[in-house]
Amino acid sequence: MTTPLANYLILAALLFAVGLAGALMRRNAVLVLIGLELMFNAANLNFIAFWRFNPHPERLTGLMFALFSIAIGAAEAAIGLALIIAIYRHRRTAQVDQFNSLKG
Amino acid sequence: MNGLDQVFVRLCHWFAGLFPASVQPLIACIVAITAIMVVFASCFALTTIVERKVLGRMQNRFGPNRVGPWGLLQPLADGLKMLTKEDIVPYSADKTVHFLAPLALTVPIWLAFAVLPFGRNMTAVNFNSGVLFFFAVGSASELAVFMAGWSSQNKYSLIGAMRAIAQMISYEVPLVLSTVPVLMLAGSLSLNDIVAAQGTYTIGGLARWNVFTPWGLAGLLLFLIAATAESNRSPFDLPEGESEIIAGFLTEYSGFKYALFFLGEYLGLFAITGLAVTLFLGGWHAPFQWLEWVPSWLWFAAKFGALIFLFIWVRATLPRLRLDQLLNFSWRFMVPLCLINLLVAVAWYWSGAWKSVVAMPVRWLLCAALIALPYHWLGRALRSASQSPRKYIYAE
Amino acid sequence: MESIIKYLWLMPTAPLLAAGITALLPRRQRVLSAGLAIGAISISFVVACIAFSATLHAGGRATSNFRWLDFGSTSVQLGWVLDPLGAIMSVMVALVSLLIFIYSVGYMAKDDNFTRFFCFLAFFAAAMLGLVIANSLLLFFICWELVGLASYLLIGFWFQKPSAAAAAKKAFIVTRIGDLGFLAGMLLLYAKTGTLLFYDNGHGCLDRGAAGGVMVATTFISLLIFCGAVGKSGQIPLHVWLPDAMEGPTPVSALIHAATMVAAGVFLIARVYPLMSPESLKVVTWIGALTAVFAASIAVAQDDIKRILAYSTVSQLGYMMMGLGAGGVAVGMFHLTTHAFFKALLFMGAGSVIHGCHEEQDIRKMGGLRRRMPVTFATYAVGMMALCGVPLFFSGFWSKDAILGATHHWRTSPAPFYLGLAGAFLTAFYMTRQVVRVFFGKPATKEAEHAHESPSVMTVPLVILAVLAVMAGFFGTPAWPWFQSYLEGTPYEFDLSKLSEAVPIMLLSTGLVVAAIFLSGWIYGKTSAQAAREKDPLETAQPAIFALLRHKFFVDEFYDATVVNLTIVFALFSDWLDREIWDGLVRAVSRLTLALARLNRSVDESVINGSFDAGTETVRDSGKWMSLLQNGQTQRYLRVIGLSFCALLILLLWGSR
Amino acid sequence: MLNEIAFLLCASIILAGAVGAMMLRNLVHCALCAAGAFAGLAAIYLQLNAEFAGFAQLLVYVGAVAILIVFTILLTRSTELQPGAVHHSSSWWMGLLVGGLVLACLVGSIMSSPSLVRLPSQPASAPVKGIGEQLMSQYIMPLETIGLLLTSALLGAVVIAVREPEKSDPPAR
Repeated sequence: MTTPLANYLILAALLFAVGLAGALMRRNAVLVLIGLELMFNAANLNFIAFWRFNPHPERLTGLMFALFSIAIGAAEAAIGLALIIAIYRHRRTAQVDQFNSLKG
Repeated sequence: MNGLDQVFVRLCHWFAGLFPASVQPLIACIVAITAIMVVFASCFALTTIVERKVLGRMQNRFGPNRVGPWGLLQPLADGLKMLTKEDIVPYSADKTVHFLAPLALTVPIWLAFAVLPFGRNMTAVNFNSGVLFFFAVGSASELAVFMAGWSSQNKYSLIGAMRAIAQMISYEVPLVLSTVPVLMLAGSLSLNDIVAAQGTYTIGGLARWNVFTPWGLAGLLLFLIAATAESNRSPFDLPEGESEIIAGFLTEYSGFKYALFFLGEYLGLFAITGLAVTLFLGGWHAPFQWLEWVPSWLWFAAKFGALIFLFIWVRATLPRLRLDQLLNFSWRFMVPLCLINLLVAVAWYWSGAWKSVVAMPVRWLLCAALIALPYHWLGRALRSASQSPRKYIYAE
Repeated sequence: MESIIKYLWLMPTAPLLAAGITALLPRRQRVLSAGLAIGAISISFVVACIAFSATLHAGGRATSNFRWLDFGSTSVQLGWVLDPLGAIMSVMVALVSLLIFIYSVGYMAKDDNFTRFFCFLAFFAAAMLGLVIANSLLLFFICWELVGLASYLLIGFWFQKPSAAAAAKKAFIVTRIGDLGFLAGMLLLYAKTGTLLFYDNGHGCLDRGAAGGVMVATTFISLLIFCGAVGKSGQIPLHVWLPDAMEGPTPVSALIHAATMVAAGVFLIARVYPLMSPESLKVVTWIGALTAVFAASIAVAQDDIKRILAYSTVSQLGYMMMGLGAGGVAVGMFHLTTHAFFKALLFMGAGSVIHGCHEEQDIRKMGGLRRRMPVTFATYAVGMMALCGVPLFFSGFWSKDAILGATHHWRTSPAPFYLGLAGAFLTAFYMTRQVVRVFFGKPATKEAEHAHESPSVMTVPLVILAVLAVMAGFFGTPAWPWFQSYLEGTPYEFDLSKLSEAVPIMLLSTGLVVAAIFLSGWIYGKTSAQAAREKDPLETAQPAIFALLRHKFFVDEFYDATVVNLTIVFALFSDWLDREIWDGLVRAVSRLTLALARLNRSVDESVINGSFDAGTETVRDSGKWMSLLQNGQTQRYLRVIGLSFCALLILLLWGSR
Repeated sequence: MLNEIAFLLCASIILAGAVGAMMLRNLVHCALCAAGAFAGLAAIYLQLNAEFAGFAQLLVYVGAVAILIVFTILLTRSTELQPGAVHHSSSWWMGLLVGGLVLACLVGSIMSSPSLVRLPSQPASAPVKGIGEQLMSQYIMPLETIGLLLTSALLGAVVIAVREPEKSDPPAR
């Protein structure tokens, strides 16, 4: 027996929601970033699932999207974490609710 | 010839044939896993004693010679001692992570053996992106090292873990880069295909191993250096530099967990040696056509043993590096040289179309010069960089 | 022909490789870097010679194109072409580059950044050779920009000097203005024809133009492309960068800003000649003619040895443009080739002089170098006579004469012909002035007295170039028009009677040149024994007036005093006018303004300020309210995004039902 | 059957890892849980026959991103637990609400679409050669762009995170 597409999508939706909720609930910037990465991965899972369940799997579009998005995820993590470190150096904190110098 | 060559494969098939057809693939897998685990675990035991003996000889002493004939039962005694020792977990340690770390180190390394071809038709799993798999599971060990170092809640452990991770990340880049020419010229990520690509012979009866080309030779050397660093062996063993940080991330481990780390380190060395044999030394192929009657797994074992001996030899010869020298060596020397090696491989590939009597020597000279000159210059630059006084910019 | 075209890419690649390797070398690898560059350019030269001989035998044109980039269904093709135009240009570029590379070994011997210099030189040679063999306007443009970059790097080679850095920046920016036009023209051309290849088995943009079929050579496009040539070749009004570019090392001036890169503009027009409509050719001719005279007249009033040569280059480039516009490809290209040899010779001679006089560039502080630097003097004199167009034995004579002949037959206007004659006169004048000042008379300073001949690594290229400067002219005489027929692919024959047709113009120009030489020699021969501080015989009290009045220089210096007096009177009158009339006027205006301003302020304070205050308060209040949304908390933003996402999803799924 | 069990196993690992990563108090534990979730995702990719993507996921997320996260946690000293420190933001209930709402919307839309409940029509696989060829032909521009992006991200990360030197050295000549 094989698993239907909807199961993968629901798994991805759950992962996305957990990531989103975490990103909204936690104060630490690193955790917010982890939440974002989880959401990213949920999207990747969708891409790959759609590729696998496509009637034309020899068209690798979904897979390619996932590969590129993994690369972008890596770049995003590197930049995001570098930013967190830089902010920490200046403000001695990594709590997002204290990053508010852009306040109007 | 074929009978002896395929004896293990046939044995496996015969054993699986005893079971109903539906579970046969599963049984074959289990047999392969068991075989790998048994062979390499005993290999681990053998290597410890061989290493101590060889080191002893090289340092003008005897090495272990009390337990059993010529001290051959020493590993058994060591193992017994390890298993019966008290397992101490520090009071302030993070218990769960402390427990999981040795497992997280050992399990991925066992996985890495799955894709290595040990002989003709002797690959446990033939992924068509086998090399990627190897590096993917290999990279998981960094996290395990961190877990070990952090969970011990001991500053020496943490420093050792950080050193180890910095070193592993730095040397993973040249390690992967030095394999890229092989993948490029074989046109495949599958280790079986790579072995097959080295399986033909030139007119002189010499095999077309990658190591017999300028880029392959350079690649092998780069790979071995990076592999030494990747498996934390001397002269790159400063994550465990006992004169500075006790035993690095192993400080708070004892008993069976320590044995697991020890096993993991040696298994990592074995796996990476097996990969070097596969990528550069023609895998299980014979060096000459007239030597093909020797069983393929024996060839693999011979090359494997030779490389392990090389590692031991290096360990006995070279002193330990300083951390900044280590990182400089990777980023300023190995990485550029690997990239240049990539170009050399391209030049080799394109010059393959030359049809002339002198084509071969000219190719060789050209490619060798292309790699040797940057080696000279980068080496000189590195020397002048390493002679400057150390700047403590990484130490907080 | 077909076999050599496959290896044509070696020509730019060899120097490029040398440049790349040199860039990685440490600074002290001087011998290796120079050896690499010279070896690479030698390879290029050999390939160029082979290609040239192939075109001699076979003639015609061979191309090699390949696809570079695919955008959707269209693809951009690049390629290279071998035809007489490119072959002659590549031989010239490679030869001059080779000689100048060798020369630079001597000239730059004491420079700390010797390695960098050769890296840049080789890079330049690669880009220039790429430009010459390009068979696509796009590749042409890429190489065009690369030579621009090389020029920038080399002008600013001594970037410690603020003037050099500024000159590099100026050159880069000014040529960019022209390049903008070039780029626009290129895009328009692509939009119109769908290809940027020059020749592509009848599908290239020049093929069609030659066939006279689909191609619509609009004046607008060709003028836009000409903009690029104006910038690169220093034509009016974009000539300002070229004299400043002399801040670079002298070999650079010789190679880039005299022989090769600045000629690229002329080469561009020659390359896309089928695209040029008659109207745009008229523009080319006029701009060329004006530039020729304009720059030549400026050159008369200069004292810096390299600056004189720079203005001379601008002027000669004007001649080439004029020749292209009025006479066609062969005329312009002939002058380009001969000019490359003798102008490179002159610059290198100037470099040798500067080197010998311990980095002195002012011609007034030289003098009497004839005995101290005999080789330099002899070769410089050859170059000078070639540039002036001394008859029969010097190449400049034949090529300039071809241009004058072409303008004489030009139907649109006789003016370019006379402008060209005037330019020829001025050229002879200022060159004689320079030679007399530098080499004759007595040394004006101690440096000039202790001048020494340059090493043979510098003089040998000079001698070779001097021979070429003489020889190159004989390939294109009216009696034996080998050069012209080679470029145009038509048969030719040795026919002395054709020579006689050109004799009247030759006589005319010869007369002018000889007159100018004697005039100049007479003026400067008398005074050059004096000290360096003495003013130029032609110079009046103020250099500004000197420049203003430069067109009257062939009037005798007896008139100078009266002119000065007249000027002083005029200046006094202007002063009075300024003080009494204009000043009063200005004061009156200012009072009026003041009164108006007072009125204005009262209106401002009551009406405008009031309404503004009200307006800003409204804005601030609404801003305060809006800023509640933007509190800088990332998580709140994310929350809003999540809620909006839900709203959107619900709308999409169930809203439409 | 086997497949279903594998899926459920992987899914529970992923979700447990994700929830752990978002809920635990100790940040290093969070990072390790996230690494577990990433590894589980790699397993799911393998199950979906996307070998290459699975290994890439393992290499990039477990091998690199997790290490980066861990380093950042240590560098920002986020592990030093202050007694009584608040770990969740003041409006955490709103976050939970939004997350739940998004989940409801997503699951609702998946459930309401009958075409999504389908099985793979045929065994699919993505040969590495095919991926490579497509990367080099059809996806060449994205590939180049990604290369550029990664290079600039590398440089950017170094520039942002590097400590400003106390005294600027004289520029090298």
